Amino acid sequence: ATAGQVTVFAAASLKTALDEVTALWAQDTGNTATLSFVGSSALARQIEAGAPADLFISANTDWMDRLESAGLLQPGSRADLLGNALVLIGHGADHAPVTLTSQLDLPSLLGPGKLAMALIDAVPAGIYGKAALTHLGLWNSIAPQVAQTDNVRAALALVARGEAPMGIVYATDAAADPSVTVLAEFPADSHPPITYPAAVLADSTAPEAPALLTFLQSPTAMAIFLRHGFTKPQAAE
Amino acid sequence: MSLRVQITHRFDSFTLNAAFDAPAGVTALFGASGSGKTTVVNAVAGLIKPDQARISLNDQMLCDSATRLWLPPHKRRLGYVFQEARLFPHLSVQQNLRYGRWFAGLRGDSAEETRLITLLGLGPLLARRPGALSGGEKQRVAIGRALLSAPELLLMDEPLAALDEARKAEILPYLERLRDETQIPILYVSHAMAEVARLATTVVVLSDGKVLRAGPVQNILSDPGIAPTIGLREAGAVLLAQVVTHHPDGLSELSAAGGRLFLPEVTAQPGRTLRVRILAQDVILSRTRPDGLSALNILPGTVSMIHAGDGPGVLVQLQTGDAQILARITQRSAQALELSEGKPCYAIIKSVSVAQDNVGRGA
Amino acid sequence: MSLRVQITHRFDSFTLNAAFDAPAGVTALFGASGSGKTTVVNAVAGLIKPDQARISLNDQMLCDSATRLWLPPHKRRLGYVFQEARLFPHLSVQQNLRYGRWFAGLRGDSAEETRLITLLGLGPLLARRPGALSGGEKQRVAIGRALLSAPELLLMDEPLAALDEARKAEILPYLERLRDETQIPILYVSHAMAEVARLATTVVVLSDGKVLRAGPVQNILSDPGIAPTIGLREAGAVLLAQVVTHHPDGLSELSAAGGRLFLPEVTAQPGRTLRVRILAQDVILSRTRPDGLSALNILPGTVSMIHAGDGPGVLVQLQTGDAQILARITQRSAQALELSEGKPCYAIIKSVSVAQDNVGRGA
Amino acid sequence: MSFLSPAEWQAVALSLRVSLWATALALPLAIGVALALARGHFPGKQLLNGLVHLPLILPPVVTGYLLLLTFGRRAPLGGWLYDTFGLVLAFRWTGAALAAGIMGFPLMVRAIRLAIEAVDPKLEQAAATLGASRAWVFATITLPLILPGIIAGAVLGFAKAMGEFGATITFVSNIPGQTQTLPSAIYALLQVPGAETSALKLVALSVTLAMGALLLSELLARRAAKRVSGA
Amino acid sequence: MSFLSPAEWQAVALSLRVSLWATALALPLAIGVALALARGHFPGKQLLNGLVHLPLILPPVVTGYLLLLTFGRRAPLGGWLYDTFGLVLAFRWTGAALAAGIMGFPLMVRAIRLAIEAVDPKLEQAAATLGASRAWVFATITLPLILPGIIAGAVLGFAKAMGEFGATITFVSNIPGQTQTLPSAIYALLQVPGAETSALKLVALSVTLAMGALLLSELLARRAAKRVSGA
Ligand SMILES: Nc1ncnc2c1ncn2[C@@H]1O[C@H](COP(=O)(O)OP(=O)(O)OP(=O)(O)O)[C@@H](O)[C@H]1O
Ligand SMILES: Nc1ncnc2c1ncn2[C@@H]1O[C@H](COP(=O)(O)OP(=O)(O)OP(=O)(O)O)[C@@H](O)[C@H]1O
Ligand SMILES: [Mg+2]
Ligand SMILES: [Mg+2]
Repeated sequence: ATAGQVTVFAAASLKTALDEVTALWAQDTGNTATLSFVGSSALARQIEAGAPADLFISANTDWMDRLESAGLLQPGSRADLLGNALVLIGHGADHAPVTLTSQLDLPSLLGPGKLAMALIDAVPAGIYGKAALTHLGLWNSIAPQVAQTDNVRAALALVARGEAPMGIVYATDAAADPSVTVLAEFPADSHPPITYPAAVLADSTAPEAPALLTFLQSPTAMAIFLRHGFTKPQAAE
Repeated sequence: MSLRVQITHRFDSFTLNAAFDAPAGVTALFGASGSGKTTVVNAVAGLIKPDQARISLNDQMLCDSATRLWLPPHKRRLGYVFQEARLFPHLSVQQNLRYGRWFAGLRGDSAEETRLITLLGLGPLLARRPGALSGGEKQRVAIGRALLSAPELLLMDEPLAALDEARKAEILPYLERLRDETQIPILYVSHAMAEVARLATTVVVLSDGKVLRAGPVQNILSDPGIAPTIGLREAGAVLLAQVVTHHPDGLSELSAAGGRLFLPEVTAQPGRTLRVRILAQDVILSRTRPDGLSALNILPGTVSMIHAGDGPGVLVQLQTGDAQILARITQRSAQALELSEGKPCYAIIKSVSVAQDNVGRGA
Repeated sequence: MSLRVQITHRFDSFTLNAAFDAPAGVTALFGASGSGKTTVVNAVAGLIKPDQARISLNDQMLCDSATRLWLPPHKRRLGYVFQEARLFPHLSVQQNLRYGRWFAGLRGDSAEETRLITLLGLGPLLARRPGALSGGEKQRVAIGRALLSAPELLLMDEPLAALDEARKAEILPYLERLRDETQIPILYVSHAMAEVARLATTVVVLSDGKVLRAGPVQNILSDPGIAPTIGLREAGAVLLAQVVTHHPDGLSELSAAGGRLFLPEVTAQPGRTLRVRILAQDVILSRTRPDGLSALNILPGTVSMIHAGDGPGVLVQLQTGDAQILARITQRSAQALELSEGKPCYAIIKSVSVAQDNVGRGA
Repeated sequence: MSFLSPAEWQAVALSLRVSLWATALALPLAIGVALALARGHFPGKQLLNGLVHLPLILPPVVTGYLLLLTFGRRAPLGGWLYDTFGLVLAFRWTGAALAAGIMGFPLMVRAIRLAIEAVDPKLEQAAATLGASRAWVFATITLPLILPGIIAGAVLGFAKAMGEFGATITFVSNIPGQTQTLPSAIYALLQVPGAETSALKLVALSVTLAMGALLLSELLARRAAKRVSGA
Repeated sequence: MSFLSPAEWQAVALSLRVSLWATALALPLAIGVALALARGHFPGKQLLNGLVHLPLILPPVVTGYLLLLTFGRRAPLGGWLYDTFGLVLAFRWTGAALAAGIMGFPLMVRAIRLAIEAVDPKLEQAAATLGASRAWVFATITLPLILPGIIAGAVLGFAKAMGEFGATITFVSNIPGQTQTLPSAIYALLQVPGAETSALKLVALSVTLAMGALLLSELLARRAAKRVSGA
């Protein structure tokens, strides 16, 4: 990396917020951040293959764990950057909020329609969603009606287009789309904490990388993240 | 039944402007390479849309620019033997042969099919695909395919060019029979004067896209003006002659318009009419009845036309009776003989060949 | 210089088994459609690998199964005029013509190129692509392309089949000159006896993949055994005859092996040797010297061979001097004349045609 | 077989079904479009040409999204199809087949068009002079002659359908047993750490299936080519 | 122009560069492979055929992953390339070109092969009798005659390269100015809510570029076809 340049590999879902934050950092410091947005799994594999990245922000902990155990992170640099909430959304504006309990008759709310989710075994939002529904005892009754997509944005699109009457997405996604309504937020304890871990990579050659990571955790940055619907990381401190 | 043709069509560097009538029988299209024969045939077939044309077959318009009428090829009920065989490579020889039959509403085996297959010697080839056939084999399949489609108009573009004499000698009588027994007009392109002399009822001579001459075969072939187009070596008149008798010395005596002809014995019965062909180069002219020579084939007549070409030769047309004979002599001889139109003259004929063994129905 | 050929090759339903020598000059391959002519030529060109073969050109082996030698076509220095033109569609006529020259190491314009282009009438076509050329135009380009590649062996598969007589009459003298002035062997496939009689020095007759006869043109064409292959109408001997004098009545007198011949005036000077062709059907036989007839063309001889075919005719070979003449007469006449081998006999010749205007170098 | 889980077997079966249907249904249309592009003269020809290539040019996700906008149940065309034919595409294997067919369409059209352009119109003319109407000429002459091109197009289309994933999952999502094709299953496995081996197993399976189809097509093509070249 | 951000301009430029290089480099190889498949007789021919089709059959993510495993800097081949030629593919635009080239390769090979199989060997024979060696026959006869097929292959390859995304992003990531092509940029935009308009803008741009290439190719192909058909 050239002097003053930091290459950040970040989960695709962070794009808008991270673009804004790093622009601010660049303004303040005169350095530049180059951001590569891809799915977490691909990014992690690329880092394993020797990608010239300085900072990695993952959408889940699994891939970060894998890199950590492979010794690809700078020891001590890993931090949980952000958190997110999981919400149940419905198509259109006129929806009464629902309460998420084990008594909820989700199938009859759905009718013949589908519940749009990200891939329940592969994509974090899907994994969390399944965990939450299972925790609430709703999973078995709803499982046959789940339509899984390769990423959470596609699930959002299905609900936004009305193809699926309901879906489970991150609060950040729901906030940005006016054609969906949040019906309920899943209780934080219904699923493993949603965290976006970040770390400086062992191969990093950019001296500014730790500084950027620190800036990302600064109140200024966090304000922006919060505006985009992210939360503070749950397990922080 | 007849085909009436009037076409104007322009290619980049070639303009066709031709009109002629082709009555029932064989109309030979004759002309140098590139003179527009295939273009005419293609226009009649509907494979090119001429700039301007009026083509009718038996009062049915095939194409009329004036009324913007243009019958697509598949409605014209043609049999077209292309200059190149154009066989369907994915079909067997038999399937190729039957392709047109099927659209003509004829199915299955028929006596005609068997007869043609034998005539064309295609029996052993029926199961093969055309790809690896020899040149002549391809052409024979193409002939069979066109003939078997029960056409109302036959277009044949040098159909026998790739065939050996023996095979030609077998196919020509078939075409003669077709000409004489059916009423379908046949447009026949050929460079072989022997074929034309034998088959044609009408001849259309094309030169550079224009009709140089058109008319009955006897009139055209004896016209000195077209001899250069035909090729001097092949120029010569066709006469109708009736067998009178066969002499014991092996000669046959025939009576033609202008007098008696003696030929090496022919097989026809006395009384029959034959087409005989007298090549211009086999005719010698004399102002006086030659005495020193035998009187074998000497026809008296009057000079009706003299045509001097570029070379040292002169073509002289002689009117004998109601027929014409063509003679090719040297300029020097023509001057020595003081030939001019209207002068009486004797034609000494060295050779006569029978252009057609079987009876012609008149024509 | 000569080409020696010995080939055995099997297709599914056809077996070629041929051996012959083609000395310098024109070797005509003659035979019915499907008899294997093109297959022979393709084997010589190296376009098929025969099952077993031994082909040499001037002591250079082109192909020898025994030593597994097989020279690829591009090393054989051929000029091949294909039965179908096979022009390169993406190249202009001019580029087609020059294609072989380039590989022969010749570049740019040459007098020969200009001469050939004029001879073949290709001038106006040079810039065009072959796609829309007429049949004859294509064939002329193909001839030019092969001739311009400076070949050491010319293969011509029916090169003139699609051409009109006038054009043929222009090209044939060129081929004669090529034959007489260069030493390159020419394998020439043709169905036209007139061409063969005029051009060939050697004739190879193929029948069903086998060599029926092979030898000098005079011997082969006067052989009654091959007349059915040639076609009866075209069967006839070729004689060498020397011009003696031109008579004032327009006849030329020639001296042939067996006697005098009188022809309509020919243009050659006295003393020159011409090839004359006497069609079998133009010859009448008589046991006695005919008196009633003029003595115009009567050659004395002895019957050397009699060949009865399927039809009503008989072919009789007559030895006159050291040459042979062929006559086609009816069975009835043959019986009436009590012809048999060794019997003296007179040939009354109705017609002689000059097969070659220009001097032959002996052959 | 314990080699594959029932869900995986379902994915295999579904992939084959989707690919076969996609190929079978797209092929006639591809032939028609190829014919129009190769032979036709009509306004908007270049537009059609562009349209056909669109799925190739667009990222599959975009194609999938556009499909959703067009054929979704709420979309005008999708609604009409449902109202008129009772045909549901969204979340059904039929939709997966549609997506796969559309993604392979440009490949099919190109191959077939190339073959059509190589047909000698002189043969078609010959057939016309023998009484064959344009439709018959096409059926008896053109079609057999372009068979190698059709086979090539079908192979490309089938292979593409077997591998298609982006447009499919965006359009019909991933419902095991209904729309979960092999590529979706592979994708899912690649998203989680440590599932590479399972993914590889499915990849191997997918490759085997496609290779089988490929070999078959080569055989067919060789036979078709032999027919045309003679002997 | 303010219509696009600098990063977007970079993506456009990069996409064009990647696609052109991918097409240009893959084309000769595709011609060679097509020739071998159409004309050659050698053991392993069907294997080569299968290998060529692989990128079509595999989900692009898998292809990208395999590329990463093969050409990554830590991978044997990637390391060797770097040590020997100083050539780095992973995470460079060169790698994007490689990925795009490989993804388009089967399409190129098929089109060209189809064209080769349509060439009349009799013309090549005629050239040989005129003294042209096999290489010259190929250069002067075969190549010009298959030009329409080559153009078709190039168009497919280029269009595919312009749209390729799955393998590229998996192999070389999505680094603006270095490996972010138009489709990757579109992908990134589609991952966040509310960026549809920006994505649409890029899609339109991508379509426009590809259509331009398509129109150009049609012109070229028509000229090439005209040359062959005569007149
Ligand atoms: N590749 C092949 N496979 C099978 N049979 C073939 C093949 N090539 C030629 N033949 C057959 O071999 C025979 C001889 O063919 P060839 O082309 O040599 O004949 P030819 O003497 O040139 O005839 P023509 O005068 O009609 O051109 C024909 O019956 C032909 O069908
Ligand atoms: N599509 C075309 N474009 C341009 N010129 C053409 C086209 N078709 C034919 N010609 C030209 O028109 C002339 C007449 O062609 P046509 O095929 O009718 O000749 P032809 O009399 O049949 O000659 P041949 O005896 O050589 O077959 C030729 O000079 C030919 O080159
Ligand atoms: Mg013609
Ligand atoms: Mg032949």
